[in-house]
Amino acid sequence: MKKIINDPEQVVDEMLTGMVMAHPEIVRVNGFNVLIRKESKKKDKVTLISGGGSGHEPAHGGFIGYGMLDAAVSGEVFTSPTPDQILEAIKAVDTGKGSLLIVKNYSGDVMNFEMASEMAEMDGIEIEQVIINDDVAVEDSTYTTGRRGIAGTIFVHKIAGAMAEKGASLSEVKRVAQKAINNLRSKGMALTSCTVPSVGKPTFEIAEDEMEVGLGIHGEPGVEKIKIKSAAEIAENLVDSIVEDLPFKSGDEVALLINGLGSTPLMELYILNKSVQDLCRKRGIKVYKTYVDEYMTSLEMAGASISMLKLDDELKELLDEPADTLVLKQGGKKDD
Amino acid sequence: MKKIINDPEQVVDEMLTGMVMAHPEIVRVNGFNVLIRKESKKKDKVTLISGGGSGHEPAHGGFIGYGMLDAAVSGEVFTSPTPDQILEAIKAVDTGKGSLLIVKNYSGDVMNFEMASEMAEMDGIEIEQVIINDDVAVEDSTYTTGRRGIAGTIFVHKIAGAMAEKGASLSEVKRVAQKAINNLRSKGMALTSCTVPSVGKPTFEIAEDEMEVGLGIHGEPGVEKIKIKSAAEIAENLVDSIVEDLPFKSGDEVALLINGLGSTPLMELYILNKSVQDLCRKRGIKVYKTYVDEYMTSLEMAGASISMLKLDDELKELLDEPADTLVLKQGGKKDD
Amino acid sequence: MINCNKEQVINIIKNIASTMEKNKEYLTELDSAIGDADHGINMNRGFKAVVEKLPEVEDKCIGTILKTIGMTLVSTVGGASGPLYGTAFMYAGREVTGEKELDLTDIKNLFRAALEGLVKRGKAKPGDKTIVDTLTPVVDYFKSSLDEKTDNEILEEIVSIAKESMEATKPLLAKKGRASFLKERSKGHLDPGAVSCYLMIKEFAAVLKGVA
Amino acid sequence: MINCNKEQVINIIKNIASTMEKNKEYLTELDSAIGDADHGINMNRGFKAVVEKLPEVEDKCIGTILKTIGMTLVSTVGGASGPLYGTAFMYAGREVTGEKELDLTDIKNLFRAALEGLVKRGKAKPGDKTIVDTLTPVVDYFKSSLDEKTDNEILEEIVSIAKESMEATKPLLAKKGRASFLKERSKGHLDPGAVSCYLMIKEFAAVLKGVA
Ligand SMILES: Nc1ncnc2c1ncn2[C@@H]1O[C@H](COP(=O)(O)OP(=O)(O)O)[C@@H](O)[C@H]1O
Ligand SMILES: Nc1ncnc2c1ncn2[C@@H]1O[C@H](COP(=O)(O)OP(=O)(O)O)[C@@H](O)[C@H]1O
Ligand SMILES: [Mg+2]
Ligand SMILES: [Mg+2]
Ligand SMILES: [Mg+2]
Ligand SMILES: [Mg+2]
Repeated sequence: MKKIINDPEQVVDEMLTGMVMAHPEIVRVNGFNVLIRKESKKKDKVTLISGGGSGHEPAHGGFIGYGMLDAAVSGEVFTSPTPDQILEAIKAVDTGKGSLLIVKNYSGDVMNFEMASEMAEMDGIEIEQVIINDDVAVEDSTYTTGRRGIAGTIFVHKIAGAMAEKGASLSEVKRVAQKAINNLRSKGMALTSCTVPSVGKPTFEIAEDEMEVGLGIHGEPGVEKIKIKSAAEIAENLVDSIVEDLPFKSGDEVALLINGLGSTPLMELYILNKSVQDLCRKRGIKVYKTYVDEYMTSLEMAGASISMLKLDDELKELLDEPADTLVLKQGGKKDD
Repeated sequence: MKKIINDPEQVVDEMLTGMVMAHPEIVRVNGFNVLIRKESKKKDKVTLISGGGSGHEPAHGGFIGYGMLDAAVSGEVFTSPTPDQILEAIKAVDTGKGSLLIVKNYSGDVMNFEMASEMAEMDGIEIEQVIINDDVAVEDSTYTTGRRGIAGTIFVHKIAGAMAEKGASLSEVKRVAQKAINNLRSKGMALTSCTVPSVGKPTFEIAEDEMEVGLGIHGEPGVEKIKIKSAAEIAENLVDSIVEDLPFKSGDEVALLINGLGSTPLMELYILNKSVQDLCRKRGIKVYKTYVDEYMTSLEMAGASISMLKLDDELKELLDEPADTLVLKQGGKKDD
Repeated sequence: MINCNKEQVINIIKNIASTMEKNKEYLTELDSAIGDADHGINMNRGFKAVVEKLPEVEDKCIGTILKTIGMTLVSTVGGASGPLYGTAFMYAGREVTGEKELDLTDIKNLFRAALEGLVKRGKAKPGDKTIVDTLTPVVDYFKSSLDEKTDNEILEEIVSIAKESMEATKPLLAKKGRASFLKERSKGHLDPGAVSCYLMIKEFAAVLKGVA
Repeated sequence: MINCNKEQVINIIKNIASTMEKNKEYLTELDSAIGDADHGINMNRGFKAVVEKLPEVEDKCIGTILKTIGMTLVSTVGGASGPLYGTAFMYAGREVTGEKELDLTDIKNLFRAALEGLVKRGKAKPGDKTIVDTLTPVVDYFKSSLDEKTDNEILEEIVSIAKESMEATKPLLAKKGRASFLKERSKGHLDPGAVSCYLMIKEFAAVLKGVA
């Protein structure tokens, strides 16, 4: 295993320490794997809490800050955080206006966040929850777990975060978060596996001429393994599934996220973006805004996912609102 | 070769197309591998031009924008750009106040930029040039080529860019750029090689238990190959060389850059940062500001470099000035 | 008739902990195939914490011990298995509050309650390729008339039932948890949770048979 | 005495282009060991562009042809070798402006000028493990008295001198270019630029000997 680490069992703790050492604008709650805004509780706003296993960096801590999250909870690598950690995050930023938990649809995440909500409610904190299920690789109907949540999550953080920053109520913030989820679709592919530090070897085997299509963000294998393809063909596979699923129609305006899974050079993400934009144009879909970077990764996995969010006037306005987080910084006047 | 590309010969062109499609704030000069600010020539300022081979993304195009570069020139992968391309970049943003070329110390880069300067001067454009040689892995004295330039370059872009934005003269901008270079030291290590698309196989072989120390950013092997070490030991190797070279002394204030070479997860960069900060503290060196991310990569190489810039009041102030580029965005009032 | 005192409960837990440590890689391997390669790591982390916690509750009733184990698992395992096993132990503990020793009826109730908790938390049905597949037939067996069986027969039978049910998850298509995202590709692999549940039942029976 | 007309110049260039194509992988391999794995790719890209450019200048003088080649190399090769070979060809061309045919004196001057350009641009000395190592002894040989030699002898000798000098770069420690950053590790490998220069001289001699 080739990693710049010390003890594989300590990676999450050391990472969080290294993170707050670098970024004074985020703070770690003492004794917990919870990061919060330095200026939390300063403002009368609904708070947004997100999280999941570690190994998806910069998610989720990288999205703490003005216009996005108030707190992020980290579990062990690819393991959803425990309820006590989530509860601590909720309490650490609670302003009395209620909290929205942004949860990706994995049994583990859903169950742990659910237990934390129950505890928080017993502590008198009003809680709402949205479940992100943007991955079109898995069909809803036949599988009772439904679809999993992947990189489209960033859009939900952005939309809900902007609404919360305006001082909206918990139900309003939840409404726009759910609206974003309803209009959001994603799909990913990978060229290589990743290696969980405490396991020490790659999660799956994959030949030099193969790729996995339709995979999640935890190093799990994809829905199918196929021969490696060109960027244009990869774009077509992903865009077709995404577009036909919602469906996105000619005339629709969308926000696009080209997300690197960890070790894919930015060069390749931009080449992929070119093909994706070409396909959107061909289908008459107007790309209103594009994000290209590593937003939600799977350790050192090579690959990418594409997310598309269909916009209406409200979502456009919220998307354009300023944000000031480690990773996503957008201009505009902040009102605090 | 596992890459999301189409034709290996077209990667640079397609990447640049995909990049401007994603980011309306940067523009490609028609027919050239040159990216410039959308709002270039709008302001009476000295212009900053940087560049080099491709494969280092987000460098250099990711640093175009307020407070940093005016133009970036891309060569083929790991191959310095040709003089005609550099000349075009100089001309495309020329405001009449002169241009500073920010060049990394590689024979190819130095010679190509030199030829371009000669041509630009014949066109009546005032040109100054600084050569970045921050890599302590190579000793000056015995090697007439001197030291190469690596990720510390980002600090030179930032410092010189802030000065130029204030309306300073070419010689003043050059002065602070050179001051930054004089106070800048870096060193890198890698766990894996990268693969140049048109070559199709890894540049160097490296065993599962080995790492390269003291390498550049073009997939070249390092100065030595050693057994793989822990994050703390890697930090010590790099920090010791850097600190003892300038030397950085107890009481010094520094800016720190922990740079990922391409496929190193952010998790590992933060773990490395923790060790680096601990070492600085032990040596009495005060870390004024820390940057942790992928700033100057070598395609999909796994590894990291550390850069340290010794600060005085002037450098501190310039470092703190706002920047609004794709990658580096810092707050503060912009005066345009 | 079968009987289980507090020392035996403690021993079962310690043995489960060491079996989880021994099978850490095996369970993780299973989870690599259809999940995210952490089940063994999760279970080992959880039961290590449980063993550290035991001294604090050793002189409490079995109910408190089991509830404490459940809470410890919830707050250390994470993932899907944490809330699931955690809730199962908490429900089991609630069933035997105040007890210092369990008879067959207690044990039956305890297993039923554990399954109830598991299903309440995870909403899986038998055949979904989960922990539930191993535990359900064991609970069903306890519901049947056991009057003519010897202790050893009962203990051997629950182990063989658990083993068979665990093995029967192999051809199934997963409907719950991470493996469900693999659709057809989830077939042909044992479910990691079904296996860890079998390992627990095996340790339970071993201690009561006095062969551990 | 040796003589070289325009058709031969064109043929030399075309043959160099095809030898660069054939040796693209070999030169790149050499550059992998002590550089950044692109020398063959760079040279091939440059000479492909040169061949495409040739028709535009075929009826100009040899000086113009060589200068155009130089400019084309400068604007298509990039890296270190682009400005170096580019400047070498430009300097060589300047030396023979107006000529439609070259005699031995022209050829001597041309090689000398190419080396001058190379050194002016790259400031390398012999022994630095660069292109200069291959070219310098050839230029030196041209400076010696060649009156008693036949054409064939001269052409064969420059090739064997170039070959030897190229091979002599192997044990050297690089002092210029990317390889210099490897310090001791640059020893034991041929210099890619020294090899590409040898390949050019070989093609030059082959055409003039009429064996290409
Ligand atoms: N809804 C559920 N009900 C019952 N068991 C489940 C459910 N979801 C997942 N599991 C079990 O959890 C196991 C995986 O646990 P683990 O790997 O520790 O968590 P995660 O899936 O979050 O990585 C699966 O093998 C399966 O047996
Ligand atoms: N200063 C110099 N003078 C002469 N030749 C040089 C000099 N620097 C580099 N070279 C030659 O250039 C060759 C490398 O060319 P190439 O790989 O195309 O460019 P780069 O080094 O920029 O990748 C080296 O093998 C060496 O022969
Ligand atoms: Mg997990
Ligand atoms: Mg090169
Ligand atoms: Mg798992
Ligand atoms: Mg090279």
